[in-house]
Amino acid sequence: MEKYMLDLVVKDNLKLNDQYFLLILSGNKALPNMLPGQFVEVRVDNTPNAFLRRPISINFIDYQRNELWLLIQIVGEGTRKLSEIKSNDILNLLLPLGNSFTIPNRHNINVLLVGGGVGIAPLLYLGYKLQEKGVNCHFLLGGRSKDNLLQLEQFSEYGKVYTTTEDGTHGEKGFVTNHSVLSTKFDFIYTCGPTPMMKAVANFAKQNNIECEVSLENTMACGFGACLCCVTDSIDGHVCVCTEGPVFNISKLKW
Amino acid sequence: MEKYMLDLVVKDNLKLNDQYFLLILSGNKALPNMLPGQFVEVRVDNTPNAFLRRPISINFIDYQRNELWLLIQIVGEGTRKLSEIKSNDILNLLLPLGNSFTIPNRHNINVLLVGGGVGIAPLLYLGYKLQEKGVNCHFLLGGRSKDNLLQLEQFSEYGKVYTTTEDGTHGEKGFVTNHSVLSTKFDFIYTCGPTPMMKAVANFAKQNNIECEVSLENTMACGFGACLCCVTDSIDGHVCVCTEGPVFNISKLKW
Amino acid sequence: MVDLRVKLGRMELKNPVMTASGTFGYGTEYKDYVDLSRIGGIVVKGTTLRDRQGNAYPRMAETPSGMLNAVGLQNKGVDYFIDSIYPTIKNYDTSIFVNVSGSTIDDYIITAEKLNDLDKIPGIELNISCPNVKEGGMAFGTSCLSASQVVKAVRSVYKNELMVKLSPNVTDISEIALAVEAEGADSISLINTLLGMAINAEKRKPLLSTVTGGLSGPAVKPIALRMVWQVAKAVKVPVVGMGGIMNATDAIEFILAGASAIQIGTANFIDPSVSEKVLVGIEEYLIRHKLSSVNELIGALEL
Amino acid sequence: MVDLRVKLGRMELKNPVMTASGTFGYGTEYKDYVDLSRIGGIVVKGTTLRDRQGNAYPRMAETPSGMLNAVGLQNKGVDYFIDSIYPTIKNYDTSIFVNVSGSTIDDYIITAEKLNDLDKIPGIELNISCPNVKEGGMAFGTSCLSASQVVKAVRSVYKNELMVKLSPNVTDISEIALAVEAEGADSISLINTLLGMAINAEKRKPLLSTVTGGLSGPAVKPIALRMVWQVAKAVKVPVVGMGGIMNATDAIEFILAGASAIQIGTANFIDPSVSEKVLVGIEEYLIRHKLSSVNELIGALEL
Ligand SMILES: Cc1cc2nc3c(=O)[nH]c(=O)nc-3n(C[C@H](O)[C@H](O)[C@H](O)COP(=O)(O)OP(=O)(O)OC[C@H]3O[C@@H](n4cnc5c(N)ncnc54)[C@H](O)[C@@H]3O)c2cc1C
Ligand SMILES: Cc1cc2nc3c(=O)[nH]c(=O)nc-3n(C[C@H](O)[C@H](O)[C@H](O)COP(=O)(O)OP(=O)(O)OC[C@H]3O[C@@H](n4cnc5c(N)ncnc54)[C@H](O)[C@@H]3O)c2cc1C
Ligand SMILES: Cc1cc2nc3c(=O)[nH]c(=O)nc-3n(C[C@H](O)[C@H](O)[C@H](O)COP(=O)(O)O)c2cc1C
Ligand SMILES: Cc1cc2nc3c(=O)[nH]c(=O)nc-3n(C[C@H](O)[C@H](O)[C@H](O)COP(=O)(O)O)c2cc1C
Ligand code: FES
Ligand code: FES
Repeated sequence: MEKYMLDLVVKDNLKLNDQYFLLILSGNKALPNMLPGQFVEVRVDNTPNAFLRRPISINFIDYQRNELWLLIQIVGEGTRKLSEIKSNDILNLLLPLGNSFTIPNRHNINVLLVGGGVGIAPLLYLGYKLQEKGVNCHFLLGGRSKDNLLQLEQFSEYGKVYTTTEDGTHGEKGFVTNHSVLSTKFDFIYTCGPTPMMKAVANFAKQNNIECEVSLENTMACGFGACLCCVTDSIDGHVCVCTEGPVFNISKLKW
Repeated sequence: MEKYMLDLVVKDNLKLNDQYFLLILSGNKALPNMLPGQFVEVRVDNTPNAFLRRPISINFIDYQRNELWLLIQIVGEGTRKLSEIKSNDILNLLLPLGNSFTIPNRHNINVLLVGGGVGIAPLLYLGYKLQEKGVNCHFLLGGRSKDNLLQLEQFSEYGKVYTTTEDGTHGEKGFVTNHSVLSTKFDFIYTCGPTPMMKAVANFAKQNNIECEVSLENTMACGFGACLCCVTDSIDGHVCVCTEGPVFNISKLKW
Repeated sequence: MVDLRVKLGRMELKNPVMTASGTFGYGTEYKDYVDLSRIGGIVVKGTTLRDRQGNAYPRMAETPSGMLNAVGLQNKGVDYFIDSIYPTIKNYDTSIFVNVSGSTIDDYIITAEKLNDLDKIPGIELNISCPNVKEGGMAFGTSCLSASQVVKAVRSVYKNELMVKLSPNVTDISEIALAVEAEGADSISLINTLLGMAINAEKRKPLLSTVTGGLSGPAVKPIALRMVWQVAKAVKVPVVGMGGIMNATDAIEFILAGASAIQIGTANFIDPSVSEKVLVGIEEYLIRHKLSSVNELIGALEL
Repeated sequence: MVDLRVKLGRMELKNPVMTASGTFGYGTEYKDYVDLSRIGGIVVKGTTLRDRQGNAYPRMAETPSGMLNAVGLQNKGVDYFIDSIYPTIKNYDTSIFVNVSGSTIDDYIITAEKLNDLDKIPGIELNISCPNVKEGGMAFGTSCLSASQVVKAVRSVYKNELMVKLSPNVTDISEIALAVEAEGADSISLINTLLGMAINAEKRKPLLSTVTGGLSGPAVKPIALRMVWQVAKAVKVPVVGMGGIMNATDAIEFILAGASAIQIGTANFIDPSVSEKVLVGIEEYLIRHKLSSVNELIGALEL
């Protein structure tokens, strides 16, 4: 897929809560085609503390409104700066980067999408694409407390939503891997979130012989295969998460 | 004089023209006492390209409104960032720094204040203080063209204003040192501006045996005597412009 | 029109803007962002005799105005390069250099020899300065004796442009430069990365799997510029300068300090089209300063 | 309450936060901004046997996340220090070190000897690493032999805390550290500035009158941290770390890497009260991490 460096316009910066915000970006021209699971590299301006770009998943694309959504959690200087961005500001992005989630070519199957914290970001657009294909989506979204559960309404447009919180403030109390929905039979599992969660999900998938894709978030310097900084150890040796991933079938990883 | 590090509030940022702007700052508490010729060191935030503070002259202090004015020319990243600052933003300053112009203790004398470009900045507050003392001020302000002549109205409140421009768009055409007002007899000359201009004025003063003070703008790392980076060669050897200056009697300099 | 061509030892570059090894992949990674035919030269990824997996993740840490990397020369080996990569890149309309690294002198010799006959590879850049490998690498570049030995050995087998890339982690870089010049280097490039380290204070752990890594980016520019100036004064062969170049002004500073060409590394990650912008900026500078050739700028610093 | 005291060779500091030579004047310059009695130690300006005018203006250039200086040890000489400055600062409630520099070994000896009997000067910091003087300075600190010689000579006359400040402009800093330790240094401080250069491309002129100068600030932090880590592993005497410390997190990184105390230099110019803030931040960190003494952090990096 052709990659672009684009200046996009910030249409809106929606503060979801203290930690999370949603950037709605648009451009003069039609946005290029992007796949679920792909990501962008955002240049963070106006700060001495974010030298490199920041990789952010594609949360959603609305081709009709020509909108690209980025769902971001504030964890450090770069994301904090991005949280201060205003409507009509310009953001420079490299996109679309990385591979993508596999869209099964059978429909009417049951798939599970497990997201933890801001790891839910790529699952929204994925859910949209899966539903479009006639796949039944079950979203299992977990967080420390209800403040970490985001976009529940949007998710519910594309399938059934289940939640867990560690403090019991929303859905079942505990971790995603203990949720009762896991007794359902699934044909495919997608997951993105903290590594321990993804490993637990991958383990569950292996034990139950379900195909499973995870999306990794290794730290990156370039995002397009030039620096070799973002590697993960796979059965084929070190591979770049930014080009061979971020999405990996768990059968490829040494987990 | 006691020095402070203060967070001041931007009351206004007045764009004078493409190159110059005036920052009006204020604080919760009464501004400390500051003298004409002193300067502040401004921290420039939100840019990777201004690591050190920027020294800026005290342009004016309005104790009644509790306002500090900074007149700034955009010449690089730091001043450009400052030009983008908005009302209610906070600016961190060290102040007041440096020595000050000498206020003669005779009144009714004629003094000449020669400013070039943004070098006029410290002369406004000086003019105010001189007039307060009953001294007759003559402001001779020069610039490349009329866009470089600033605050003429304010200056005219404290004395007579003469101008020169290199392109003849305002006042006499040419350099300040050729202006007809120089045939007047002056008791004291103050000058601030580009070094060649100040040297020419100093020369004129020497030849006519007029006491003369110049304000230097050496590059500075600290602004308060700690780094020894800002030295000028004086008859006493290397002295710091930020503490022994910025104002020097020309008899002290090796000009 | 200004003349941008520069001489580099046995060869000529169409312009002085090159991209640095390990930061530009094989060029291919950048083809959507930049017109590769505009670039004066591309130095491809560090290549070794045998396949290397490189160091464990994490390999990267951001630092003030820079970054640390500890990639450790991950590559599939010189044979794979020749068989599978070279055919796909050899028709790029730019000068392609292979950055050669080794753990032993024999590694260097054999690797260089294998590259001798690739038509579209006008030269190699001998990397005696990689700080991220346990054996060889930087060790060769930090003493005159070992630097001489490896350059001499490679020179005896390699017939095209031999550019030698120096390590900045030394007391006296001119001394090393003179040593490699004496053994027949056609040109000298510098600087490779400076050995650095980063720590996560909250976790009390190093940020790199290897603890230390190589520092690059604008943070190192003042050091790089000083070293290029020192080396250019010391040697007669052309010098290729790099370290923290982000824009045309930076590039011109290196040329003024004595570099015949420059390489852009880390900046490519932030702006993958930066090399073309630097080239345009150099052209504009030459026009603004009424110079007809970039050669008039080389070493033109006024002291 | 957390215990902030640290041992430094023959002495103890009330806390590990010191200010670096040449950046903190004689302390007096900062007294409106910071409570000097809170600071663990102040290293005053580089002091030489005789009055020095330093280098010509310009002596400073801003660089990405850092600055170059070429002050060149401007000071009025050790006698002036003893007669006119010492009396005004000796009652500051902090440990005051004099940074001693010289062009010859005799200079160092005589200067150190003169400082021997100042009650309120518990130690000197031997500067064998100044990059901004033509004679002596850094030259002493870039070879084991000359470093040993000067330390040995000074040790033979100076009886209080002898801290030796190393230059980062060397191939192997542990080697130099071991050499000065062997000659009786009580502690080792590092890093002094890295030799760098800056150019005004439009004017084609160096930005410093001396062409090259010393680089400091956050840009050098990764290099400084690496060197502190290397030296702390190599020697038994306490290490004082510095280079680019801007806040408590930076300071803690140096302590984790093995520094018993840290010095803050360039950061003082941007925030003259930074040393107190760093101290508060270290205290908060210790409390948050449930540590009772800063000594538990020294060298506590987990590999
Ligand atoms: C492919 C990919 C997609 C991503 N998608 C999203 C997304 O959609 N929304 C979102 O909010 N974030 C996403 N991230 C993570 C995001 O890139 C980081 O949170 C961001 O770069 C942090 O920048 P910062 O300057 O705010 O924090 P920094 O100041 O750089 O770091 C703050 C803290 O976060 C840690 N940290 C930084 N980056 C990472 C990382 N990649 N993995 C683990 N820890 C890290 C640091 O170690 C540090 O402790 C994604 C990352 C990748 C690689
Ligand atoms: C005591 C003092 C008082 C000052 N008062 C004012 C004032 O009231 N208003 C005002 O607009 N400016 C004043 N200046 C100058 C001002 O400090 C500089 O213009 C400013 O620091 C430039 O910052 P920058 O980041 O915009 O430019 P940079 O990017 O740092 O530099 C841009 C260009 O300007 C040159 N430059 C930068 N600083 C100086 C300097 N001090 N002298 C000569 N050339 C310089 C650089 O060499 C470079 O070519 C004063 C300086 C001093 C020392
Ligand atoms: C991620 C990364 C990988 C690198 N790999 C190599 C390499 O394989 N061989 C080499 O000689 N230099 C390598 N370098 C060093 C660069 O080529 C260059 O010398 C250095 O980064 C300084 O330039 P810069 O500041 O413009 O990046 C690498 C640098 C980076 C950042
Ligand atoms: C303006 C300036 C002057 C300095 N003068 C001296 C000096 O006289 N003696 C000395 O040992 N180090 C001197 N240094 C080096 C500092 O003490 C310190 O080692 C270095 O700046 C690194 O720390 P930093 O990055 O926190 O500034 C000077 C540094 C600066 C910036
Ligand atoms: S981030 Fe550079 S190769 Fe993946
Ligand atoms: S600017 Fe630091 S002493 Fe004057």
